[in-house]
Amino acid sequence: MSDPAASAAVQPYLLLSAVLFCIGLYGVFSRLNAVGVLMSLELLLNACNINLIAFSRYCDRGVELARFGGTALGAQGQVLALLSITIAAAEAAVGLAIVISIYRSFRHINVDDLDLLRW
Amino acid sequence: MSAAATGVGPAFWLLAVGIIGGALGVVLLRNMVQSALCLGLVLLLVGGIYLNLHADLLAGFQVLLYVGAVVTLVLIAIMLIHNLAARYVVQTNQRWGLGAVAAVASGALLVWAINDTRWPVTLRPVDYSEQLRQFCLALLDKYILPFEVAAVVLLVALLGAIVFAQQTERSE
Amino acid sequence: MAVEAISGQWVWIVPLIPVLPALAFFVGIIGGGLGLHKRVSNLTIGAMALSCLLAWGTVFLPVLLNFLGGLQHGHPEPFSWSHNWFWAGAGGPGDGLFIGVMVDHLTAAMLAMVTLVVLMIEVYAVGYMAHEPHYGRFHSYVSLFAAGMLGLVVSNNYLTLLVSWEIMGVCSYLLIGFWYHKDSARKAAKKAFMVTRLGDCGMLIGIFIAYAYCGSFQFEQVFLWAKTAAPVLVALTALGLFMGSVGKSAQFPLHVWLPDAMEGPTPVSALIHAATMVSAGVYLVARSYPLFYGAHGDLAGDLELTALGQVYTLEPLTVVAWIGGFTALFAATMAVFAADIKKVLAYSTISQLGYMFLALGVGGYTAAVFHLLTHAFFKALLFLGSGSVIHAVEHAMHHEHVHEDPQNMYHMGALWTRMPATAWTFLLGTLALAGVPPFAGFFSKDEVLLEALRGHHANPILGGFGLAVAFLTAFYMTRLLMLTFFGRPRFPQVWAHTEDSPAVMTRPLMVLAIFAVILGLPAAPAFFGGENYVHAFLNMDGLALFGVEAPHALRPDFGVATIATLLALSGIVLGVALYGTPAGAAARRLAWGNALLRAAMTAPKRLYWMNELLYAVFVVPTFAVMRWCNAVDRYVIDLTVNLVGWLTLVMSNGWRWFDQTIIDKVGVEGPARTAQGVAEVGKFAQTGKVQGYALVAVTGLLLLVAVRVWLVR
Amino acid sequence: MSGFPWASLATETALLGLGLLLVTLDIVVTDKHRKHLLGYVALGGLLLCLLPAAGSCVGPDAPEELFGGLYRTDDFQRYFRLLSIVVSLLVGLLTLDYLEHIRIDRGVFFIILVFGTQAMILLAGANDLVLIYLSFEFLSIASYILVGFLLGKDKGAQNEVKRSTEASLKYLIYGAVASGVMLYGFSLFYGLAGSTSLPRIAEVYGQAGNEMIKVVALALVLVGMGFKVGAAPFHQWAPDVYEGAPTPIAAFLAVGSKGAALAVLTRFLVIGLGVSDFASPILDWRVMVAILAVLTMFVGNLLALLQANIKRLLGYSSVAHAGYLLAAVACNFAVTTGGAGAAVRLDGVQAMLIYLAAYLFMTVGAFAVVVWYQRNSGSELVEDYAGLAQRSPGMAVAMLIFMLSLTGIPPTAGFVGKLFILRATIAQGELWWLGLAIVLNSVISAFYYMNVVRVMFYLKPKAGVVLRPTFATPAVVGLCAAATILLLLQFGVLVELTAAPLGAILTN
Repeated sequence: MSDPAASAAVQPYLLLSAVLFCIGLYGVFSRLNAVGVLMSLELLLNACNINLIAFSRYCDRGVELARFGGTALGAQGQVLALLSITIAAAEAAVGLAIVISIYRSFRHINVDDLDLLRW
Repeated sequence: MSAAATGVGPAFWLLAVGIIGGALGVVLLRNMVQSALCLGLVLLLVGGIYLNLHADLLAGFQVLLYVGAVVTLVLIAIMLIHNLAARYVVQTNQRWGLGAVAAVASGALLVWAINDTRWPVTLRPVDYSEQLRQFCLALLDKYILPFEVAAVVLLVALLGAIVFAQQTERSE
Repeated sequence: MAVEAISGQWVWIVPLIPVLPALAFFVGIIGGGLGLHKRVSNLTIGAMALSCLLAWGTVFLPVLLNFLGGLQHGHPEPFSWSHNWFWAGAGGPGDGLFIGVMVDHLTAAMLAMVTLVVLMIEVYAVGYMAHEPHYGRFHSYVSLFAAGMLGLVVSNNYLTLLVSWEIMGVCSYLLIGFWYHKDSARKAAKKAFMVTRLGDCGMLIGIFIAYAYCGSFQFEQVFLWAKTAAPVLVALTALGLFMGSVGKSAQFPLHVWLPDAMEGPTPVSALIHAATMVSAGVYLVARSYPLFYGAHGDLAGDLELTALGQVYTLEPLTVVAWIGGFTALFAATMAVFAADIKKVLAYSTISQLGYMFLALGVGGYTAAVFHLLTHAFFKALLFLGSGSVIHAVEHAMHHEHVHEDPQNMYHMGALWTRMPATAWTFLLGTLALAGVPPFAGFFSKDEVLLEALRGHHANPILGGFGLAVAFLTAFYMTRLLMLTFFGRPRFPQVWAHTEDSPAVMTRPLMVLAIFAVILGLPAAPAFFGGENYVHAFLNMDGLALFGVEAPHALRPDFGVATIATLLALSGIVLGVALYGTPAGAAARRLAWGNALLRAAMTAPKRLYWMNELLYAVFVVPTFAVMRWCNAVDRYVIDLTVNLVGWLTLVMSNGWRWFDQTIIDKVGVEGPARTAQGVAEVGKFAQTGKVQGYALVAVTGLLLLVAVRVWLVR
Repeated sequence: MSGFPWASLATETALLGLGLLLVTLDIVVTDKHRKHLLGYVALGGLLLCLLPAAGSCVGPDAPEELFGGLYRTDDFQRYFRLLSIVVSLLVGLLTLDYLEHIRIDRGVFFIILVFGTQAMILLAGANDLVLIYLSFEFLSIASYILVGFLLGKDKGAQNEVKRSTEASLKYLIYGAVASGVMLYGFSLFYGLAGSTSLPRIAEVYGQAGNEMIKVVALALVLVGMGFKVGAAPFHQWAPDVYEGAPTPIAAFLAVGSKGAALAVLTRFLVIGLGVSDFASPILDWRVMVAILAVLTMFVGNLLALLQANIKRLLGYSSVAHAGYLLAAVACNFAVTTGGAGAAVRLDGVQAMLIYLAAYLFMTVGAFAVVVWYQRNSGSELVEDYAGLAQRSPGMAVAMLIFMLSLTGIPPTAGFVGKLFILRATIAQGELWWLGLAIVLNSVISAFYYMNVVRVMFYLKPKAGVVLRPTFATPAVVGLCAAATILLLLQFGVLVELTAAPLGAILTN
């Protein structure tokens, strides 16, 4: 079932996602303004989603459908990815609202300068 | 390894190059509007990857939800915040060097671990319509709970966004 | 199980004994907050009196009568009541956590002693603390303190024992620091809490080793387990428990908190030194004696250490004996040079506790418990008496606007006539502590010495320590007595205004004095071939229950008793000579004022000058020879006193340095400082910049993987 | 699956209904009545939800797998369901006295609190990566919003608003990174097992092969869950956010959010990765969790030593307690029983459950005292608690009880909790050094907890603080203090209550 050649089918996707993940992390670490950080976060989530979809295509073992019968192949990863997209949208909405709120109080959105709370 | 064995065609490589380039644009460009557009590009291309993996429905969601909603939100935020749009200023903090090292190190760890692994891959033909049908049935069957919960999460997020928006009038 | 349930229908009374004062605490602390200060003491004393009544009426006297009845029939039978309040746990009896009470002879005696002494202290405190703004709070805390000790005594398991133990720890913290406006009091409170907590670490480990391997906190279960368990485990458990005792009972090297604890009000000192806190440590070892004694070879083996190819055995009881013996001697020498009246008593307590551990360590279980009981009475008496003195002197000094330390003995003197009630009771307490027959301390101390010199595990060095301590104790107590109550008043106007304390303070002293006099008498018939009732009463019922061959208590013999008495008397004589006579004062001035060499040089010089003077004035040669002889005598005595004094001074200073530098700085403050230092570094990372945090998190992730994969395989 | 499992999900459904009712009320009710009405409705509703939740905790019940194994209502989940609702009730009560500090939209506050409770309960029952991720994010989003709810009434309090908003953004960014990293780990587990269901993952995890990626994936997941639990080095958000957040919400995060995260972490580790039969010792997750636990304890306690702000101090203290709880999670082991093969003993999990109950009351109680004092004096500094014992002995004694309990000194529930954790570490054997670390740390922690006591009891009060009578906060304080003592006296109940979840978590 898991011979090296077959394993290689999923490898390129994983490597792409690893690189994307690493770029996203860099963005999170280094972006000065909050919007930039939030955008980098989207890259992180997309890296995860690429993984999930790749695995759902190649590695899924399927789930039993109790009510309708049969086995749904690849559904698990896709559902997780779908939910992660939804969550990302929700998080972006809340996050940007907070960013705007920050802007109103601080007159800037430099994450690095938000250090009222420390030590 | 041949393209046939891996299932990766030239389309993938084009998409991959586009994604990585776009992602670098997101994190490196000094103009936030350009950065946001790069994000849109990346998200679109990731949708392409989904198509490549025969997850058509997801690709649709990706374009609708991400490119449609999220990127628009981001752009609105950029516009709302003065002096953020259309300016070329330094957009990195002082820790970017360390950040780069940590990011590259974790990327290296991931790449190494992934290459070290024999994934339990089953190569099987894809029946598009059957897969789509099953996916939808699964959503109604097993995944009905997460689906409902996701609705509540969006409601909460909506309420939260309103809370933060309201405060502004009070504090001015 | 050998535990017989006799009089089961009365057992519900036993938990009431600790619960009543605890309830009084809760009501009192709220009442104190509502401004009902003066009423609080009525409540707490009432609760304590009721506890005392219950302890005597329903526990001690029935047990005593039963015992005497058994004695007539030839075989005294140990018995105990055991009752489980509720069970907790998934499985059967072995898996559960039982909480209950147990009453055997040891418990009964302790209950009687603790309730009575605490009651006396509380009554006394009504007078002593009368002008205290936080009067109600004080009485509430004392009540909780007593509840802790009583809970500890009635516990039948290590869990509630530990709970009570820690209640006492907290109360000691609150009470030592009661006068929190003094910086020294706050520091002393913190020190007491932290140092005893250090000991508690060991105790926790000990209890948990027992619990982990035996599955129960019950004394019975743990002792049964100890019979069959691996010797190393038993020995480790015993040593862990002993570490707790070392902290609580202020034994070397954790003794440092006790002298500082004098910062609390005097009734608290009495409470800590006599009835509660420090006795708890001795009680713990006595209660757990099957564990310790088993480790002596009768039940199980010892802790074996292999080093350099040789096997050394470490017997917990030997550790107990040596730490006890050493502490006894070392604290006694410090008491000799203290100027603060309460400090003398504090060092004396450490020393006497060391005595008790010495007794326990050489197998003298009965002797130790006996000494614990008698010591509680006369030490409470002495502390309250000293409190009475300080109270009076302080008031007089305040009145006369003399701004001197009211606790310094060198500021007192000749108080005998000013405060006779205090002085008489104090004298009785002193005689008891000094071990003069027929006072209580004589009999218990005699048994300790007997065990150390002639017992089954007797050790000549430890016996020698014991004898030296007996001498020193008598000496420093006489010194205290002389400086405080005799001689000349140092501040005559203060002296003239010093008045004896009110009856509410002196009456408790009298009650305690009665016990200090008579408590030893039950042991007296043994000297004349009769029954030693103390032995018979206390003898190892704790051990016999668990099938341990009780170490046979020795019959007192006149040899040891005579030596001990002579030592005590010579201590008293030396004390009187040095501190009660003009010649003694001169000798002291010589010894203290001059260094050894100067003394050695000036003495002959003065001698020759005296000789010439004598020749010049008195031409009668015999008279001159007489004077000369006298001078030689003085010279020899001076030299000896000087030498001994100098040696002890050096030792005492050395120990003070050790205490203050090694133990305080390195042992107590060191970890705190190190922790502070590490924390400062950690603070550095908490920059408030969230991206930095994320960076730390991811770095942590990488390190975690690295450590897991390459280091911890 | 025939029909909707109403009986098993009564509490969850009721909470959802309550949330929706509140949303409706928020729209319908006029501003005039809104101020208190929604709070009372929310509290009443939570109280009602408590009934089925408590009822289901009595006695062991068969575990139920709902939605094709996605969601498990077993005794473990029922226990956490009860705890979550208790926490929310206490936090809601605290908020009543805190209302003037909260943004105008008080109704929304309670709506989000109720939904947050829902999220915690879902998290405790989630048995599938899909639901774990979803409810994790649900709880996170609700928390981000709650943290930003602080409102300064006058111009001087503008700083408070800034802090609250800053805390909210920091929490969001840190949380999003952590959950992104965790999702990456999830995706790797999914790839390895071909399934998102925890039992299916367990089948693959223990087997030989692919050790490297398994360790990496586990570490990635631990980042996310460690973030929510507050484990070092993923703890740094905690003190900042606790300080900035409205105080009742700090209590909510310190107890509710941490508890739910521990529930899911335990389930993920014990069911998803298994407790024994690892093909390679490197797969043994207990070592990794133990390392985190020790690090967490030391970091939390050492940094707490330096804190002058009591909310921050409690923040670090909650980090330290996360360490103790993680130590408990690590102490599970297999024992060979007679001929029947290996049986798994979950002493550590039981200790964690017991400790969590004790931790709940002592921490919420301490935060309640902070709320009460903050309302009266406006100060959060430890030094401003000077002389509290003289002005309000009741509160001071209550705080003393909480501090003793947090230190783990009898006669308090915290002591029993620590006792069980110590017992688990010793029984586990190999991880004895965890026990040593705990004992060491309780000595360190005594310094700063007792410092609070010292300030309250030994320092002279400052002038100018007028104590105003309130009802709700003292009620919470009293309730928590009573519970902290009673749990010690009656911890048999706790042991019984936590015995059932142990059986439940393993039976499939």
